[in-house]
Amino acid sequence: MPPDNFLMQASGVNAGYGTMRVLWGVDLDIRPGETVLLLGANGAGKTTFLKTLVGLIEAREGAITLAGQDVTKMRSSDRMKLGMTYMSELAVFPDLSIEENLRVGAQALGHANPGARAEELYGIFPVLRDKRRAPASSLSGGQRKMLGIAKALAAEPKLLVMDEPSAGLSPLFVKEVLRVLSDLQKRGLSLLIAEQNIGFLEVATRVSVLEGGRIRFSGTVAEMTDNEALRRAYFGLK
Amino acid sequence: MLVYALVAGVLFGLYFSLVGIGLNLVFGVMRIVNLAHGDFLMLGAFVAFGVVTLAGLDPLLAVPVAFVVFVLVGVALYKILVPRLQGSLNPEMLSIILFFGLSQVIQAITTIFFGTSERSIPSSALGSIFTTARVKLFGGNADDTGGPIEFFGQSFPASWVTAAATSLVAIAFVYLYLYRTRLGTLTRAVMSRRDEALATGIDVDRISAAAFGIGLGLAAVAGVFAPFMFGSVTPAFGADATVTSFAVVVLGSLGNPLGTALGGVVYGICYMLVQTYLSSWADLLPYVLLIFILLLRPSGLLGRQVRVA
Amino acid sequence: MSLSLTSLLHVTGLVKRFGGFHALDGLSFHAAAGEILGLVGPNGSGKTTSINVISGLYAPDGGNVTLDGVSIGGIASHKLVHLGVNRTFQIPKPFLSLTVRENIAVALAYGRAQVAPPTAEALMDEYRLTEVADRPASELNNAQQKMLDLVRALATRPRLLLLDELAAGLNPTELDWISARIKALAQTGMAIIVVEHLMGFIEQITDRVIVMNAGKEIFEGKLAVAVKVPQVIEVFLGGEHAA
Amino acid sequence: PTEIKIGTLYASSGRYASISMPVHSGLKLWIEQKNAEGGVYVKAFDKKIPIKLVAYDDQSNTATASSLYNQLITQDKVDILVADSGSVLTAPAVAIARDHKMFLFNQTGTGASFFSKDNPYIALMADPVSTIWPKPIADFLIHDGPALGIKKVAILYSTNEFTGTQATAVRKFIKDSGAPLEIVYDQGIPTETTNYTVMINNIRKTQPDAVIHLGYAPNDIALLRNIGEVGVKFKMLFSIYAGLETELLEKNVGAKGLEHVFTYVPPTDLDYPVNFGMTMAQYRAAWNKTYPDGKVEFGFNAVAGYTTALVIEKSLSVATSLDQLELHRAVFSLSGELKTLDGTFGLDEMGGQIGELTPLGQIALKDGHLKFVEIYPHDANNSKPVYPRP
Amino acid sequence: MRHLLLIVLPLLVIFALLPGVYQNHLLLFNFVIFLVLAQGVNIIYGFTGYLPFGYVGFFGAGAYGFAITVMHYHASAPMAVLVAGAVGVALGLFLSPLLRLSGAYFAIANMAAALAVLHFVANPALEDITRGPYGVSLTGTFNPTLAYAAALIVLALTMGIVVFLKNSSFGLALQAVREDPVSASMAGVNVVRMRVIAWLASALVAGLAGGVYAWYVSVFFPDNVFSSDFSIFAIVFALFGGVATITGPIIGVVALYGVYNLIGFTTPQYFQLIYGLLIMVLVLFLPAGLVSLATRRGWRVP
Ligand SMILES: Nc1ncnc2c1ncn2[C@@H]1O[C@H](COP(=O)(O)OP(=O)(O)OP(=O)(O)O)[C@@H](O)[C@H]1O
Ligand SMILES: Nc1ncnc2c1ncn2[C@@H]1O[C@H](COP(=O)(O)OP(=O)(O)OP(=O)(O)O)[C@@H](O)[C@H]1O
Ligand SMILES: [Mg+2]
Ligand SMILES: [Mg+2]
Repeated sequence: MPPDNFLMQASGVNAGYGTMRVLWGVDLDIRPGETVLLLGANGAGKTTFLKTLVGLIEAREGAITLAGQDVTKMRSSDRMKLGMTYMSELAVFPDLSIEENLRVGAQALGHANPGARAEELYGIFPVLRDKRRAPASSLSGGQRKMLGIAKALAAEPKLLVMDEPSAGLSPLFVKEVLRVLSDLQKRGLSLLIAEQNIGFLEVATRVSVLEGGRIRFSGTVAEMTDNEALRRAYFGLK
Repeated sequence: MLVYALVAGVLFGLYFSLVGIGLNLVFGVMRIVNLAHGDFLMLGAFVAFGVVTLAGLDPLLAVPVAFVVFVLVGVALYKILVPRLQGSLNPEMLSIILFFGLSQVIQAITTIFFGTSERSIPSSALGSIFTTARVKLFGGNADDTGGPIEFFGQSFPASWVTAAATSLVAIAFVYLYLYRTRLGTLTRAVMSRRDEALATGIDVDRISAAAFGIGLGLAAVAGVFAPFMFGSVTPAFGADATVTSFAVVVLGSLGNPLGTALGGVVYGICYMLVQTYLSSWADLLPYVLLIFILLLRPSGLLGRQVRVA
Repeated sequence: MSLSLTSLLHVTGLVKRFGGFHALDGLSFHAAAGEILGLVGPNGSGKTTSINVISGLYAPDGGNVTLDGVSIGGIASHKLVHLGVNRTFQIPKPFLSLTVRENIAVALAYGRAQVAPPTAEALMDEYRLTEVADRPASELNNAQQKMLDLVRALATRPRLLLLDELAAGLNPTELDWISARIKALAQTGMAIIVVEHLMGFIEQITDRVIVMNAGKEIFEGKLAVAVKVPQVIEVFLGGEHAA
Repeated sequence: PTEIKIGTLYASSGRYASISMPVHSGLKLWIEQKNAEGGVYVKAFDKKIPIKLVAYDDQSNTATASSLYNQLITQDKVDILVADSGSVLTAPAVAIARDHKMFLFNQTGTGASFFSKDNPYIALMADPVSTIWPKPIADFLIHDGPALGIKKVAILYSTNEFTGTQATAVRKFIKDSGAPLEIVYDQGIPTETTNYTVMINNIRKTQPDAVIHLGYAPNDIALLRNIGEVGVKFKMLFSIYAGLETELLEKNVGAKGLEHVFTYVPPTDLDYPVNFGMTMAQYRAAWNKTYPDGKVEFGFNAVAGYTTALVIEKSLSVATSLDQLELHRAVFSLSGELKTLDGTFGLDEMGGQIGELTPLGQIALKDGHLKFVEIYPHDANNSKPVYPRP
Repeated sequence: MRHLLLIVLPLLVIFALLPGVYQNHLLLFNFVIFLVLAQGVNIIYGFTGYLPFGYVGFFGAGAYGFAITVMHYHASAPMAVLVAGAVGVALGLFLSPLLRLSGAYFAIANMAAALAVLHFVANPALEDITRGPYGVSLTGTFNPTLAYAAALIVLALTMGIVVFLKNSSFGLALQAVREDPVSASMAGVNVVRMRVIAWLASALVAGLAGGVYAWYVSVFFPDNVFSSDFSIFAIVFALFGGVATITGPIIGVVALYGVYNLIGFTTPQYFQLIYGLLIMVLVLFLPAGLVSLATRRGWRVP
């Protein structure tokens, strides 16, 4: 398979904090249009992996390519210019208004028309429209999450990397988010999502499981549900 | 007396806004405690001396020169100093020490080259390009420059008016920059949360370097007027200017250029009122006032409350 | 409304405004000792705000909060802690530069627990923090910080414990584990209010739920009943939800 | 000994640098000159001995100054201790010098609190003590004022020890004289003030016939500039530094701004007959040769530093030993005898300087050059004041 | 206890013995004063996060407290030093509303407060009480040896406070308040009271230091004892060494003030330039302070 067929490929990634090593040779790839769900217990290193991928943490070993380019040594802002956005756990700029958050999300990667983009996003998350002038710090936890998702979408990425998008969202909104994501999927968006909410299996094309900083499993949703042990551990099906 | 003090306070205060506006970018936006701010002001004044004594030109021409030069200086300094700062646990606090050192260095170098005595520029020099232009275009007397300007039947130094006008332009410039340009919005994002800005894909270093550069550039612009506003300038001038700038910026609330404008005017008016009615306490009351306002509005005049949990 | 004799906390007609916006708009409910009460509702319905008011971070703009029949509205947080009220935060707020052990030590020293609290070792052991005991809290991941937040609260031996989305971000195995812990706490006679969006989790541990919308309660009772109430489905669960 | 050690401090930076550097430069000039001649004559050893200057930079920081003074005394073991200029930086030396029984050559620290009857270890070299300095101004107003039509006087001063004391003195002289003078305005303002526009307006409202401003050089610069800028003309305006640091003020205010301003006539202009050291003209020439870059202005402070040096030189030539009390005796023996380019050196019993009363003068502008016209006390070469200012 | 024995005692013994071998006692005295001030900054900034840009306000107030007691009440010097401490505390109490401010707002308001106190004390209207701008002269109480001893006692007290903070749950609670006041209150900590106590403790030591300083120098002007250099130096030393530790500020003072004096004595011509450059270089290459040299290796610094 020619390498440029991979939208993103990470191989043998090692990373950590200070003297502590968290990731031990992680391999993962995402092809265009794919949605990869990254599962793993707390502390398995999901967040660390995502951050390494987008360039917020330096990979100590291994290589990361994006759209055929080696980005291992590239700064995060340059990586993202290649068409990737990241929804972090913090997700918002607390001192900026909702609208400004969305504009920043769009402008960071040079979107041509941030104003119009914000309008489109309000269509998806009407709650945000009501509070467009309020500072993001005044939002409730779930509202922040919505803003975070909207902000990450604002730049119209080709690959969207999300860290626990559903945590703190009410069931209604989880459904709404899933609907939005599958819509975007149809339009060719690739996704890498670290999640605990198995509802996201609905949109996933592949699943990877991290355990203690190593990939324990990687395969299709069906392959995963066939695996008794994994199912028990990660889906909570009794 | 009241009217005079009020108008003088507004003019003088607007100048203080100019003094503070650059600091607002560096401190309010970037969270760098630039203890050398006043020293950049002082250097701006020396740029003006240079323009006048070496080139014999109107010090107003020093405004663009000082701005451009110090934007570049700022960007270079940023590249040298700040990335290392950010490697520390608490960059904001460490910047205090770093910029204290820088302030010492600037003062020392200026003293070595220019000596310690007071320097200034004749008031008539400021705005002489306009006079020259007027004489060229409409004829008239070239001598009648630098005279006072009348407001409400009272006369004020022409340099104050020029400085206040420049200040308004600078404030508008910063406001438009922060709120109407792409770079500005991103700057505010960086100031709101640096790590999230990185996660959003913003080129944090470039944005910050620009803000830092503009901050120093504006400090230097304010410095161009310092010889007119303070009579004279020495290399030691910076320390007091830094103190006042911090007061003005904090009074108006961090990060907000309109706040700095307001902070400057409030400071200026109070200063002039006290000078008029309680002159020997003139240096005490602005500080008391600053404390009072902050206690009433703990995040500055235009600051806003934050959610705690 | 039904005043059960054993109920510890009473909230009546609580109002909290931010500017012109009513985050709480006449909220009323009660919670009894040993009970686990679920507090659910759409995002922004005022759950965190009500916890903030009950735990003394905000003074109410109207209405009443009583603990054991004594009004506690507007009392400073640390005093409420001494009266036996504690909470966790939706976005955990540990003392970042202190170690985990030191984090707990502060609460043990200042919580003035009426009943002797468990030791720091026991708490860390129970909530899986022993491994990171001597690391600064800034090095913990989100879930660990949440556990530390919980341990901080437990070190003061509260009678009323308010949990704000403690389980968000846990995987199913971990959910089972934490729900067992919460149930055990309730067994000791602690009144626990759980704010959560995971219906399965709520179903598993609560006796009763309050469903909030726009600062008011719109339902009180069993979750199994709530999921059939049209209004609840419309604002909160959406579509064809089954608990 | 192979050398005489003179220890002193200067402030190359900070608030007091601009008054400290000219004084220090004056002292240094003298040392270079003497060493070129093989040293100064020291009576105690009856020979010429070269001078070694030990000078530290206190950076206008008083804690630093205090340990540096101590360093000079305890580690460098200087023979002669010279204070930094100005009262604030002299203050830390007073108690230390006394404690170590070192005689303090106080150059320009006029603080009244430095001098007491029981402290023989200090004497003021150059500036007259502030309590008597402004006598000529007051006398002029009292004696000549009424005839000129001066009835209302405004006093504006900076609230520091130096100018505050002078203001008190002027006020007292006027009140005690019973002359028909009314003080219509009397305000102290902080020394840091550099903006006088509002004060000028307020003073103008009181319609004074004479305005006495007592402040430091930066205060004078700001005031005089502001007066020009708002286009106010006071009938009579007095300022200290128009005379004391004329070069500096001319650079900053312009000749036009100084025209008709009343001031102390500086020694630089008086050409006092000297019985020791260079004359003013010689000193000025030497200064311009040594400091050609013009970074430090020639003026009153430059003279003060050199005056200190002359007192030291003369004292060494009469003192029978380098014992500090003997130095005290030697310095006091010069009182009334020594005549330098700064006028007669005279000490009161506590060590305060009372030698020469600086006359009151007025600045005139002739062909673009500033000239001093002596006004008071009345002498042979006196001229009439230009009053009111045209 | 261990800390008292291993750090505080040796420090005091060294400074008690040094005057015997080194004659520039004022330099040693200044070291002690800066040790006290840097540790005072440590108490309030290191443990509560409030940066006292106007710390000299307490120092100057203490100095004037000393002077006024001596001038007007003819009290003995040790008595007057106690009054100086009390004046520091009183001013601290008066300024305690400032603790409602946070971050830069507090720092600037504190600085403004110090300037306000300076201009108040120096006002000619108060000449009868403070001698206004004319300065005080207290030759009657002058006694360098005793003043130095008093400074050592103040240092001992200050170090005692820091050691207590470092080893007690009180100190831990203060740090908790610094990290997150909201969580701290949910740990049962009375945030306001804790802050005020720390604030007053640091005001006390600065007031005492001011009193002792006034005793030693005995002739001074408002500008001498209210010089902002005291605040800036104390903060720079404390931060440079590393706050919230016992040893950090000590190392900071000994290293930076030591180098400062060394440059001052040896190369006065380029004093300011060299010192400024040195500070910049140190910060750039040791961005986490001197103690980071140890903590980076995983050592715990007391
Ligand atoms: N800033 C940090 N400094 C040091 N260690 C850290 C830091 N952040 C995380 N860790 C540690 O790295 C390990 C992996 O954390 P990570 O956040 O990647 O886990 P995760 O899989 O995302 O967990 P969660 O499901 O809780 O989000 C954990 O043991 C955590 O304690
Ligand atoms: N300090 C504040 N200032 C302004 N508005 C606020 C503030 N705190 C809360 N709000 C608003 O009050 C409403 C309720 O917020 P709250 O945090 O209580 O919601 P919540 O029910 O906890 O939601 P979530 O499930 O998303 O956490 C929200 O609309 C929020 O924007
Ligand atoms: Mg994570
Ligand atoms: Mg919430």
